[in-house]
Amino acid sequence: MSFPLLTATAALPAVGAIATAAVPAARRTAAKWLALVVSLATLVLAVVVLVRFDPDGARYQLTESHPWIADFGVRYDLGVDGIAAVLIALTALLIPFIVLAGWHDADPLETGSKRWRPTQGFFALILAVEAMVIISFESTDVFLFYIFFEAMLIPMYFLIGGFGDRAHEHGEEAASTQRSYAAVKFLLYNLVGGLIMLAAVIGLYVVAGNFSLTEIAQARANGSLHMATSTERWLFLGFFFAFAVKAPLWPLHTWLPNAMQESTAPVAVLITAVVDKVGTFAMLRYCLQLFPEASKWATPVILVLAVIGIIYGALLAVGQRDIKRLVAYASISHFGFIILGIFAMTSQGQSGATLYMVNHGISTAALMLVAGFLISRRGSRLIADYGGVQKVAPVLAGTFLIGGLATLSLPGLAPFVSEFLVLVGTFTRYPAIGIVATFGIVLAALYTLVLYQRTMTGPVKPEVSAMPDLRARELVVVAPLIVLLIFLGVYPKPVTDIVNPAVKQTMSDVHKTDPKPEAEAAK
Amino acid sequence: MSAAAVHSLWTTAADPITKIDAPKIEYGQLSPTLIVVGAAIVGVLIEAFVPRKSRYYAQVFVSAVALCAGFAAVVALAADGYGTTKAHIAAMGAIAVDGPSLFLQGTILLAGLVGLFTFAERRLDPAAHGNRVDSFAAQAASVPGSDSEQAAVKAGFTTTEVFPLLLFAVAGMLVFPSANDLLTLFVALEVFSLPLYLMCALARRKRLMSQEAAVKYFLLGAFASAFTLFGIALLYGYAGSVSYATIAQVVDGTVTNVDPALAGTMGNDSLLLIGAAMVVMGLLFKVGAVPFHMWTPDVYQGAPTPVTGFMAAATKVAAFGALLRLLYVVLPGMRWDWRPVMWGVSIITMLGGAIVAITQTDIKRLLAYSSIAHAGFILAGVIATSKDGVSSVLFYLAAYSFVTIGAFAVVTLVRDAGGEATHLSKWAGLGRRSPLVAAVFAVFLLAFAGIPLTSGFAGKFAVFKAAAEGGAVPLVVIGVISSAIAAFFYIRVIVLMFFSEPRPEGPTVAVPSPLTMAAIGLGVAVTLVLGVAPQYFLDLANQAGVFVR
Amino acid sequence: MNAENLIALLIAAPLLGAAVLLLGGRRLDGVGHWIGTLLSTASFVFGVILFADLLGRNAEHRTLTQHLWTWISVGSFQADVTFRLDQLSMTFVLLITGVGSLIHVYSIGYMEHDERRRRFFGYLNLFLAAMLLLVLADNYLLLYVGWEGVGLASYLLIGFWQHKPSAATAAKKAFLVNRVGDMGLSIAIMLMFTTFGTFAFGPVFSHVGDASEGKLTAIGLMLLLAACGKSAQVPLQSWLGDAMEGPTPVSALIHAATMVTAGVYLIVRSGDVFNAAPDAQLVVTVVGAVTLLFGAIVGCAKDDIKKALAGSTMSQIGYMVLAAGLGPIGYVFAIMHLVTHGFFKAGLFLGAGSVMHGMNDEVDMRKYGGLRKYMPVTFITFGLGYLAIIGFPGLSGFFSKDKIIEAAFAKGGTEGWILGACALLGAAITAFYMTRVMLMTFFGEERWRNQPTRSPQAPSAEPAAEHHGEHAEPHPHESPKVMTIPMIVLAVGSVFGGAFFSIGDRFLHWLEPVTGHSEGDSPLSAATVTGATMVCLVIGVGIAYVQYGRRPVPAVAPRGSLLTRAARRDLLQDDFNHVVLVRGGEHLTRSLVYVDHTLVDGVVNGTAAGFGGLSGRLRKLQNGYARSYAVSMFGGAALLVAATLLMRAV
Amino acid sequence: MNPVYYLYLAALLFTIGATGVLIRRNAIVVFMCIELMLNACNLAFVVFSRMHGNLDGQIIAFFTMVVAAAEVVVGLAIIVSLFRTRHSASVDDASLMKL
Repeated sequence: MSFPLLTATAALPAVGAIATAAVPAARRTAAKWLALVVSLATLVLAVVVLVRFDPDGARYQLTESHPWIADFGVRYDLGVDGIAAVLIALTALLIPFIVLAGWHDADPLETGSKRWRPTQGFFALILAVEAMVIISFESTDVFLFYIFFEAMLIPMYFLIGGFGDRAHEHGEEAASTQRSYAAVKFLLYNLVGGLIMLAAVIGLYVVAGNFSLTEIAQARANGSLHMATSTERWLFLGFFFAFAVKAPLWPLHTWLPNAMQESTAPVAVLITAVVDKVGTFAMLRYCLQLFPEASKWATPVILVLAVIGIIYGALLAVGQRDIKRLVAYASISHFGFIILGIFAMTSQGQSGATLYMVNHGISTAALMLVAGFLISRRGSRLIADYGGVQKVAPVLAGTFLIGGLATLSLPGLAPFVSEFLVLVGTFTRYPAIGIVATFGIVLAALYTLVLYQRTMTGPVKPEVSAMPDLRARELVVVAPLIVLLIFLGVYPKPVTDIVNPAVKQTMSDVHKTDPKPEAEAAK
Repeated sequence: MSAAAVHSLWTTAADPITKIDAPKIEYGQLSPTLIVVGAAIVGVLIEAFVPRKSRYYAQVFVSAVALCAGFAAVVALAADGYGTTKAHIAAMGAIAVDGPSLFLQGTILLAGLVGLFTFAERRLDPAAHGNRVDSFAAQAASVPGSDSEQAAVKAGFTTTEVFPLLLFAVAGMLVFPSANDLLTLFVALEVFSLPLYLMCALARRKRLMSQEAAVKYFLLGAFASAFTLFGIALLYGYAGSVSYATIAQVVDGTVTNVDPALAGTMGNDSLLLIGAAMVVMGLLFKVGAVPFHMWTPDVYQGAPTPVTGFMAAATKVAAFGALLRLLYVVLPGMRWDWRPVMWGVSIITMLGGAIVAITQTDIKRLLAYSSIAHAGFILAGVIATSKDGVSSVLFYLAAYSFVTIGAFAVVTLVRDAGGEATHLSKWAGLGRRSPLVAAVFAVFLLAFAGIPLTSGFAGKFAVFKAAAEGGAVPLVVIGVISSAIAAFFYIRVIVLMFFSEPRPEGPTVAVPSPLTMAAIGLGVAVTLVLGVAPQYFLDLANQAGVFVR
Repeated sequence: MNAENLIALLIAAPLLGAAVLLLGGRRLDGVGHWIGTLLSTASFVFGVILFADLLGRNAEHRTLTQHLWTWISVGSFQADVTFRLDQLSMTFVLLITGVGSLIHVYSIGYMEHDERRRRFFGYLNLFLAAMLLLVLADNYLLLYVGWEGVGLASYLLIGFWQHKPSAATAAKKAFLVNRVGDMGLSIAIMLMFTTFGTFAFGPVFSHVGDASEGKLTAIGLMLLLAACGKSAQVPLQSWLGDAMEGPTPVSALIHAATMVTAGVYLIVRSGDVFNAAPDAQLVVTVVGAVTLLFGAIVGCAKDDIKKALAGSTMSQIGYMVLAAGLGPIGYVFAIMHLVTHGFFKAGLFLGAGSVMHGMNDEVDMRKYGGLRKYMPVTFITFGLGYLAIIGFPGLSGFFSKDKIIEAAFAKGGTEGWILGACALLGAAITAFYMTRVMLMTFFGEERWRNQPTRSPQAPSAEPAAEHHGEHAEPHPHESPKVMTIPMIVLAVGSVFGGAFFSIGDRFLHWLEPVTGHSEGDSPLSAATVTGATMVCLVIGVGIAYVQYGRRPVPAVAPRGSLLTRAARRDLLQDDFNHVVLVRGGEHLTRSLVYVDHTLVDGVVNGTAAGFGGLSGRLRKLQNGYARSYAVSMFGGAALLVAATLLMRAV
Repeated sequence: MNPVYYLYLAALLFTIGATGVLIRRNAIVVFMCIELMLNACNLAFVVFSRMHGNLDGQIIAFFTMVVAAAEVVVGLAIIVSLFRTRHSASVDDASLMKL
């Protein structure tokens, strides 16, 4: 058999995580470099996957299949379609930046704090998360997916609770309590989602007798596997709930602001740009493929929730006093768009949604990481503590602005393409919802520019007057992201070409076709 | 009863001795039990004749050998096919040698062995007057805080009797799940209960609580067994026999040669129903199912932690084994009567255990409630009444027992001036102080919580899967919800250990001897192996999933 | 080489400039402004070359397209990066690059003392690139990119002096209001996609026939919304006044000559759609008419010279929109007025800038007066621009505006009369407020004497401020050549442009192939209209002279009539926005934050707390008494038995 | 005479024993009540044995007595040690552990 590329892609960071954790305490820097190297190597593998993937080829490629727990009908089945390949690439792409951005986040406090912050652990956990995320993108076995979907909560939980943001207005003690609150909330919220999904997973087994995504999907397609309507709906709800929590979809979002606010910027990026994508990805792959009818049945409600999420998230972002919370709510709004695109059931919507996952990952990373640099300089997350930064640190301000413009999806930057595709895709089938969602772009401008104005413009606050501009390391983190934003903004074809066939497949799974334009229909 | 019949009784008794044919006992097939019992008796003799200094070593050696030999015997029997093809009823119908009993006996023996390691640990408590001491009272008879106790401690007495007691308990547990008539069941129950009552009272520290635990456990246990016995009586009255096979036949109505008396009682279902309910109640008591669970937290807390660990693991295994056999072999005929009842019990057990655990402040009590919740999960598997149900329960029990012993073993390590520091507040920041121990304990907690890649998840999944296939989907949903609730307090402990500031006067983590290390290490290993690659053990459980009738 | 391939260079040049200047860093500070100017001029040169090329062809072959690459392609959704250069876009290219280059030159002088001049030129180049993309795009989505690009540039330039909160706020406001318009544009594009399956100019216009009128009207109205946002038409006009916070060259280029006219371009470009949707057209004309009056009235009341001019801009664009709304009758004249307006309004703004330059950045006209002696060049160029805008016979404004008024009447029917009347009235008011500006600035006594002039909103970093001491009495002086020359050029344009275009209907014939043209049947003869216009003009100037020429202008604004006060506050339209949108929005968000915390999150935490409480109550059962445990066991046993029996019973 | 009456008696004894467990404080008495319950069971066994005409029940009764004896040994040991530490045999005093 050929070289197990997918396994390697997932295993490399896993091994790297163990290795990093094993680095002796004294050799802190070595651990950092090791983590960085591993993440870069993973990126290389991911790129290889992307290259080896043939858009016109079979639906799932680079497949691997081994028996695992025969008793549960569980196999170790891997394989990527276009969507998965792209998202794996995204994950592998972001991790090096996250590592680099978090370079000093886990350093021990030189002051006499009793806090125990093992650098090794920090980077090992990041790599562990990467490994789990990647394998959950790769797996084509529902159970295998579920296992890592759940397991990735644990390292995330320690990342949030163990390495919180050092900037806190109420001092160390309050910080640690709030942090553990956020971590617990994150874990329990997602665990509840996951456990409810577990019930559905078991139910699926009872109905289908195995966990192979491909087999079940086929059987569903050719009708050999019949599900009672009610059964299908219940199972769908079980799956969807978990994904909706992870994504997160309004009103299941409240864990996200806490988590992002309390964790360090790189971890926040890890949450929203990488881990949460698993949720939306899973909606697209599992909900639609396994339960097409139920998905269609639930579509109206989901669309409404998504639109509420878009507007609601944006409005709350406007009302935030904390930079990271603001970004969190902005993300909630964006996830609304993604889910909207997925369930619009049009090729534009779904391709747009996939593209959106990628772009949102990059843009949020850019914005959040720069915000992190800003926060680390001033030691406060409160917007009110800043002002006039533009004057003292123009480069920082500039990158921040670009990140912001990407967030408000300015044409010419990557997010615009995806957002517009989603809107069009929605509009062609649900005009009213499409129009309401369009209000999101105005609100996005509002919260972004308000944030920029309050922090960067105006008279220079004395506290920020001595603020240094971006350092080399930080520039290395931000610049590539910005370049990528612009590139994908003017030339998204590489991504769309890979994604489109997969989306076409999904569309056929749900037996949907794009609505015809009126003019043609008229003829 | 006619005079003739009475006369016949006399005459049979008056027959010449030669006419009695000796009972046929398959010693080989009973060897696991016999080995352990024998060893236990040897232990008693050691107490009597071996000088005090070397008793400890002799006892530990004998017990270890016995348990290992017993396990070897079990493996041999299984390899010989007694678990599957050659499964049959031994000892004149008293003992069933079949898959489930062998699997459970193996589990119990291993649990006993690991438990033995923790019993034999002598490095945790600071040496008293130069004598290394274990976690058992110097002299159980001496009043706590009295001069005689001081004297006993000074003299370096240790209660080495625990080892024979442990063996007796194990022996009883070995018989319990394989008992094939109600009398054997009852005797086995008492045989393993009485040593446990005693061992509960033998704590070195906190002796008042220890004694209280013993009293509660004893009184309630005896109370429960009285119910069991009455139930047995009623079943006997119903079927005219205490042998599972016969009762099953009577229940199914497939009994041959019905004499008039039997015909009379057979008609009377209330005898059957009440009797069955009472016997089951006795078993549920041992399992620790709501509402028969209330002894659990107190006893778990008061008993010496090694005993708690052993008890929590092995008792559950044995009791569930017996319950399975009773329900699957004796009472399948009245499935439609007991299943709904068991549903109810399972539900309130899962929810009750999980909910009450949320607000616990003592780690041992917390684990006690968690064990109650787990009993509920296992019951869900029992209810499935299918081969999968059996094997899933077997697997769950195996997975669970190792996690439990391991967890309690870790609890023994965290100590302060007053012995083990079991109050949760003292565990704050443990992860900062000694990351390894905290990490290990976290693994156990995650396994309890049923996080994927731990044995807990595999077990839970197996059980719920069986239940769902058995049509108990609502049960699965409730189980899922209660595991979500349960997750909350496991997480709480993890938060406490890793994310909260350590107390300045916090406890220290004692460095144990290889014994405890082995116990913990084994626990972790099994937890992860069963979590990542459970297939082999699932197969094992599958093969063992058939009862002999 | 082939002319098509030049098109991309039009955009590439300024884009390159922007990239170099913004990424170049401080080391380019010395030469930045030259690079910027050079590249914009280069673009202008390319434009001229292409123009010559077009002239070389005959009318119907004057449409060049250049396909670069496929931008987005998902299913039937196809967006290409394709440029389309025809007469219409050519006109704009020349206007944009031409005026743009002049203003670059001007800015060299104007921004001389700003340490961030390099950045300023970078932004200007960015703007040029975006604006060119806007007018050269071959499909609406690409146009949208340029559309928002100019919005971004204008955001950056309005807020160029970011340390001034007022500037930052104004910039934000401009972007937001524009976003509202953009919403219209994107919805319009979606509508086109659902209707025609495409949004490229060619296919859409050729399939207009297949679509229902309702759809077309919807599209039209959405496009109009977009136009309102960009071109500061009622009801989205509020940002333009504040936009004057930006440096004056910006006001001249973006907020007078080019960007704000993009809306007109959009409407004219989409002429085919509007032609098929009369209702939409009617709305367009109404918006235009309302805005031209609105702007004019506002312009009358402002004492801030730039704000006054801003009002005038608004009103002039109102004319254009009105014309564009008239359909084929008006398209050409809309564009023609757009071009001439580009000249004279840019000239006026530069003049105003020059005045401020000489007056310590004083913007309050009441603190001007009698400046003609001190800055003759400015006076003359400004004067010519003034004559042009009020439509003094022979100057460019005269031709373009007159045509629009005629066309308005030519619409026919009652609305024809009403629109025409509005246009005439507008002409009169224009004459009034422009005369007012003129008189207050260059005539009358020198009100700036012996009083320190620091207008509150004058920024500390306005270039002039650094070398004039603070709070010094200003000593007006003429601006350097680098500033005056562009003014002169523009003045020339505003004098002769109109005549050049109109004589022999050059402009008409040039544009007709793209926009189409039809002579409406006007109820009045051209001469009558012209006469009427002249009368209005005289009246307007007369009143202004009586008010501001004859009697001295008070240095502090009198309370004024109710209308005046309203007009000073943009006819309360801003206050409305503030109360309804800003305040309302704040309340909404604040309450939502509360809801999110108490309700949505409250449910979650509440559940947790609920279980906690339940647990606390349940554990009370565990009271430590063995006997009560026994009770529960006994009860349990009883239940068990009862249940079992019950199961059998049922 | 109908053996069923003896069953009723057995049940009655059992219930009395159980009630005693529930209401008496003194550990010894509680324990005696349990013994009473066991003996009730014995009675039941014997009665059933007679009804069915086989000896199993009677033999079980002997087993039960042995078990009961063993229980007495263990139980008294525990109770006595409790009494010696607390100088009271009241079950309710032994309630250190609760909640």
